[in-house]
Amino acid sequence: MKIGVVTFPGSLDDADARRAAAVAGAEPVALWHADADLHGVDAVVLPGGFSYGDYLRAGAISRFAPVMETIISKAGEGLPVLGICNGFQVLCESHLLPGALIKNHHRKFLCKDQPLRIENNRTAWTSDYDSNHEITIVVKNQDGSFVADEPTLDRLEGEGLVVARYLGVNPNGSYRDIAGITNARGNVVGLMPHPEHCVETLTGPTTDGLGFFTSVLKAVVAS
Amino acid sequence: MSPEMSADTVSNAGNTPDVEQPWAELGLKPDEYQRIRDILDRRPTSCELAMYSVMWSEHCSYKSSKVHLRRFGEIPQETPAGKMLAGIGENAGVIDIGEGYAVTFKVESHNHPSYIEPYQGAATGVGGIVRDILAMGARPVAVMDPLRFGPLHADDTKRVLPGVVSGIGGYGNSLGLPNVGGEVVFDPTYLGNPLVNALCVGVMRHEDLHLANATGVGNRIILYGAKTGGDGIGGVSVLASETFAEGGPTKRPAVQVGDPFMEKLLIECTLELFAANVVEGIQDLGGAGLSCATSELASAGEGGMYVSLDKVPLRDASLAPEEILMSESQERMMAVVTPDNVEAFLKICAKWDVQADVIGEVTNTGRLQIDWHGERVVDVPPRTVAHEGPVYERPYERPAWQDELQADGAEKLPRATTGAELRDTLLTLVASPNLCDKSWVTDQYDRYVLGNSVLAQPEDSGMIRVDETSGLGVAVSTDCNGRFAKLDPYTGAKLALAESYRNVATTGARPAAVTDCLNFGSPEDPAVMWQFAEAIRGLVDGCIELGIPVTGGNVSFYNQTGETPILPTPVVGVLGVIDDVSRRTPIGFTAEMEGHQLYLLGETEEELSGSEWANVVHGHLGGRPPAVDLAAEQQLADILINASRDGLIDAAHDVSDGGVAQTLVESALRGGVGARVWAPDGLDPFLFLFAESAGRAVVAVPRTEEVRFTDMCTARRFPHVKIGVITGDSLDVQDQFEVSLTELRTAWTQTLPAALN
Amino acid sequence: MPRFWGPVGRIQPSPRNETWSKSVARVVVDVMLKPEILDPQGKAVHGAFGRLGFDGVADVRQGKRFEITLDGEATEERVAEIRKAADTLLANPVIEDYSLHVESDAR
Amino acid sequence: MPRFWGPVGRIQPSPRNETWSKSVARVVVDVMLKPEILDPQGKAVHGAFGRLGFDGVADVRQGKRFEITLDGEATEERVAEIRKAADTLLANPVIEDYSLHVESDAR
Ligand SMILES: Nc1ncnc2c1ncn2[C@@H]1O[C@H](COP(=O)(O)OP(=O)(O)O)[C@@H](O)[C@H]1O
Ligand SMILES: [Mg+2]
Repeated sequence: MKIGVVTFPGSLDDADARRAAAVAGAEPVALWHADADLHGVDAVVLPGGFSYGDYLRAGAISRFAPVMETIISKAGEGLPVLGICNGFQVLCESHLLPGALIKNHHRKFLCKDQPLRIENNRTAWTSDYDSNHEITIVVKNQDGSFVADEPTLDRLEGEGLVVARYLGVNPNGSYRDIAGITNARGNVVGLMPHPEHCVETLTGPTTDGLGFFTSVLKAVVAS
Repeated sequence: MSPEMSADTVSNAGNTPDVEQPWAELGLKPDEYQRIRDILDRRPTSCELAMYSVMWSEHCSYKSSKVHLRRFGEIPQETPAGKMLAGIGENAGVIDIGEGYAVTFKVESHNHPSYIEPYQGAATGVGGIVRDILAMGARPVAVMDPLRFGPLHADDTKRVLPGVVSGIGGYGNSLGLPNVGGEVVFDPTYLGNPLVNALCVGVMRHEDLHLANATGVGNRIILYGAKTGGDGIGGVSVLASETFAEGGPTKRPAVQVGDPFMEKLLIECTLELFAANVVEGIQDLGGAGLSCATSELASAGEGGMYVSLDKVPLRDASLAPEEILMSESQERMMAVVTPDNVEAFLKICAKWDVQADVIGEVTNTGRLQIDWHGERVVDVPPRTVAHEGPVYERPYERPAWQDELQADGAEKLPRATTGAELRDTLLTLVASPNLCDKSWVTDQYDRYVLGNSVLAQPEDSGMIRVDETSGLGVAVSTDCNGRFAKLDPYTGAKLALAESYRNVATTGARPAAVTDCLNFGSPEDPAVMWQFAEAIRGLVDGCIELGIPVTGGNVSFYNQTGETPILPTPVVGVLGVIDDVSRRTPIGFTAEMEGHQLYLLGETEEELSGSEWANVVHGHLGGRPPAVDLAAEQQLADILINASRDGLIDAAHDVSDGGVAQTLVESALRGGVGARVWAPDGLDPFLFLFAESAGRAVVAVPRTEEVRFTDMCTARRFPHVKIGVITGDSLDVQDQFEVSLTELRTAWTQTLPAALN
Repeated sequence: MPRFWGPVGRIQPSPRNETWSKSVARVVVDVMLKPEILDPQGKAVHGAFGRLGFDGVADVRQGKRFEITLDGEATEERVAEIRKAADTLLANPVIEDYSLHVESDAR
Repeated sequence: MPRFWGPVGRIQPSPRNETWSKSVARVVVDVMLKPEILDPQGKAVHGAFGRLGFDGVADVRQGKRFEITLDGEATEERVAEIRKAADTLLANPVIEDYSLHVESDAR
């Protein structure tokens, strides 16, 4: 079972995502933005960072990378794709997920340990969590505020497409405290917080993030 | 486009010996200008004059500090961890930490730029130190930021502090470097002179060590990274304007703007170049840009160097050659590459979208020769530019006011005596700007990226895992109490060293090496120069006693407003090595530690001068700083390291600013569990809580290990006394007062947000 | 704090999509980095233009646009106030230039 | 590299300070968040206006301004290209609106 992790120019948490895949028992594969080939991976992580400096809009330029064309088309066929932070921004910019991420309401970069509730445990990336499982993982971002128009928000909630919600103080002003969403099929998930930083007690605040990576192993085996 | 430019060539300079040159405007002294003429046996060209003037500036030549810095060479150059593989004189010091790994670390200042433009000044400060580390061949793995500002409530602090913090975060976060520590200190003397120091740590395999020298005749000189613009040219524009027929150059910005995305590409690209083994020598471009890189590389090599300025890619084509040489555009590096590796080199750069151009080669002329538009504009012996600049023996003298200052001790000031007064004092101190919670700052920094941050602020030191399999790691702390240094710069520097050393040992790592950033006022003031010399003397003596060398650092002078210099601020960074990071000791009292015994290690004396108590409660600075006993520090460190390795302690926190009270508050709030404590027999509760004697730490010992632990201290005859037990949700000082963690947390956390939001 | 995040924006009627009844005026302040200052953002966009095959672009600079809706008319006095704000707040004179203009009621 | 950051910068002459000889044109694209999307930056500026005593401001929105210098004239075709770039790259239609105009040679 291979999990590919894309490196864009300016990706930062790519090594961490590969480590998390390995800790979960998968074989991590480094994918390169300019190479459209996915090298036979069974799932893809778009990692955190500031691709292209996030100078235009977070994720706006990466969306046009050659590897994204392949990922966009394979995602349509059911390939599990997890976008973390900058990866979530890329997924929204690619229109694989609705909405967009804008600057935090307090306009500062914020790094903290954040409680979340997993509200949808039927996706490829969350099946190892209980429904309404409360976890604490790292949130760190500058442009982490999830926004969408009211009908879209209503639809996301109505169809159970909200994967995770912030508990306690909303760290970035996301509408309706949304921390992560999925597509209807449940293979594409975007998540603002960073599960890959929470897979080892030594270096993370918890190991609550590991479930994302173990979930996808099962999803791939099952399919 | 710009008017026709004509250069002042070498032959022109030979033919026109009497041309007036603006050497004074460029900061050169008459004898320095004469010396340049003597070296060249003619007048310098305007390009040469620009190079000499900037390379002989205080910032680049260390002309006022050199005679003192040389004393660092008296310290034995071995570290307790392993050999020093590169030391002072290189871009950064490198030490062997075993298992084939080496680490490099260095702290630098970006004080003046950060005052003018806080965001960009701080951001480019991070960028600069990261390139220094990269230039050694290392992957940068962590940053730290010792910061000092004027009073928290001053208007200008509200301009400077948020800008500096977001600049450091904006740059460091974008590079994917965890920020694992630093300092935030307030004092009125920093109001017009904030201190923005930045430290970077890098890791490499031994074989990846690269040095900055240009050897091998025929090897190519490659400039790569960002294009060269008119950034940071400042005074040199005066000079450039003289070479324009008419019109003059466009405005040149004094402020450099950083592009962290470019730097991230530069890091990955450079590491791939090292891995591909296509780099002979390398140098970052920082202050003085190409002038510095070319002359330093050539000077450290054995031959000469030829460079064509026409090959330098420009962001602004109107730049005159003097300006190209001087530009401080960020995110650039220079490499020496054998001809057969050039293609591979350029290919790797192309992969990372990094522009790279061959701009010259290593020659056997023994001279640095630079052409522009086909004409020679520079022809100099490189050592005279880079390494043989002027050296000053500036006068220094203990100021007359020093005695009076030292006579005015804080020990005589009125103190809290009743439980209620002690409680008030505690809450006041906990909420004071220097002791309060700094997460308003540190929450803006990514401390998790790279996945190797074992400890980060507010722990005693940052700790980074180097090897995932063996658990080998390093810990780094930076410290300085400028008030102590003002009272006695010699002892103050030793205290800074002692505190940093202690912080590293408290986490379980063995201190191994030192870097320092010496922030002072004007070297032309004999009193400041005395403070500087004393601080160096303190560091040298201290390092010899502790057996750890200084591997590199930085000097920042002229931090003063009018006649008032900043507190002398010798920031000391200590790096330690730990065999297995899973044995690290954190500061927090956690629920699992309920019932653990608290011991205070070290002696508490009646030492209140320069303390936070004297500062906050009385606005007082006078007396003598706490005594420093480095032999005792070493013993304490041994105990902390052994106890961590043998599992005898579960938490430890050093005692420094704010005394034992602050230590206990921080440990309790960190882990969310309180303590019941008492003043040991014979010790006045006030001194127990607030004295700032050095050489102390509070440790949490599981009951099951208590005998082994106290036996160890007894065997070493090290003072240790039980002061309490971990329990409950308050800090209960027996027979005196109790305060809930909730109340403490509110007092501790509200200060910065209230002032800055 | 409420001052800041408070219920500032009643709703943010924009002439772009709405018709306007009350007499309001809008002042626009465009802030750009000075030409001699490096503009990493513009550079990134320029690079993206190239990769996406949009040719013939010599340069891109990215700046900020502030649309300031006044509570009433754009009297000379108030525009002078906004200009002062632009000098001190909206633009950083160390690295940025700005230009200001008043827009008429509707577009 | 050339591919990416391209032979971008030959010179970046800016009409702001220099006189222009070559025929170049500039297209300006203004991008603003849609009115229904919360604008934290505009709100912060609005708050700051209040605290600094600038009254009578009903609303502030902060957007982006792109100044795109073309290599030659702003032919209809090239402006159409830039418009396409604005649609796909410079603005995110989910949250942003933009407007585009061609500027004449000098200001
Ligand atoms: N306070 C100091 N303590 C120790 N070494 C210092 C100090 N200041 C400067 N140095 C050393 O002097 C050398 C030159 O410093 P600098 O010009 O700042 O280097 P760079 O240009 O590589 O940043 C470096 O090796 C630096 O480590
Ligand atoms: Mg250097």
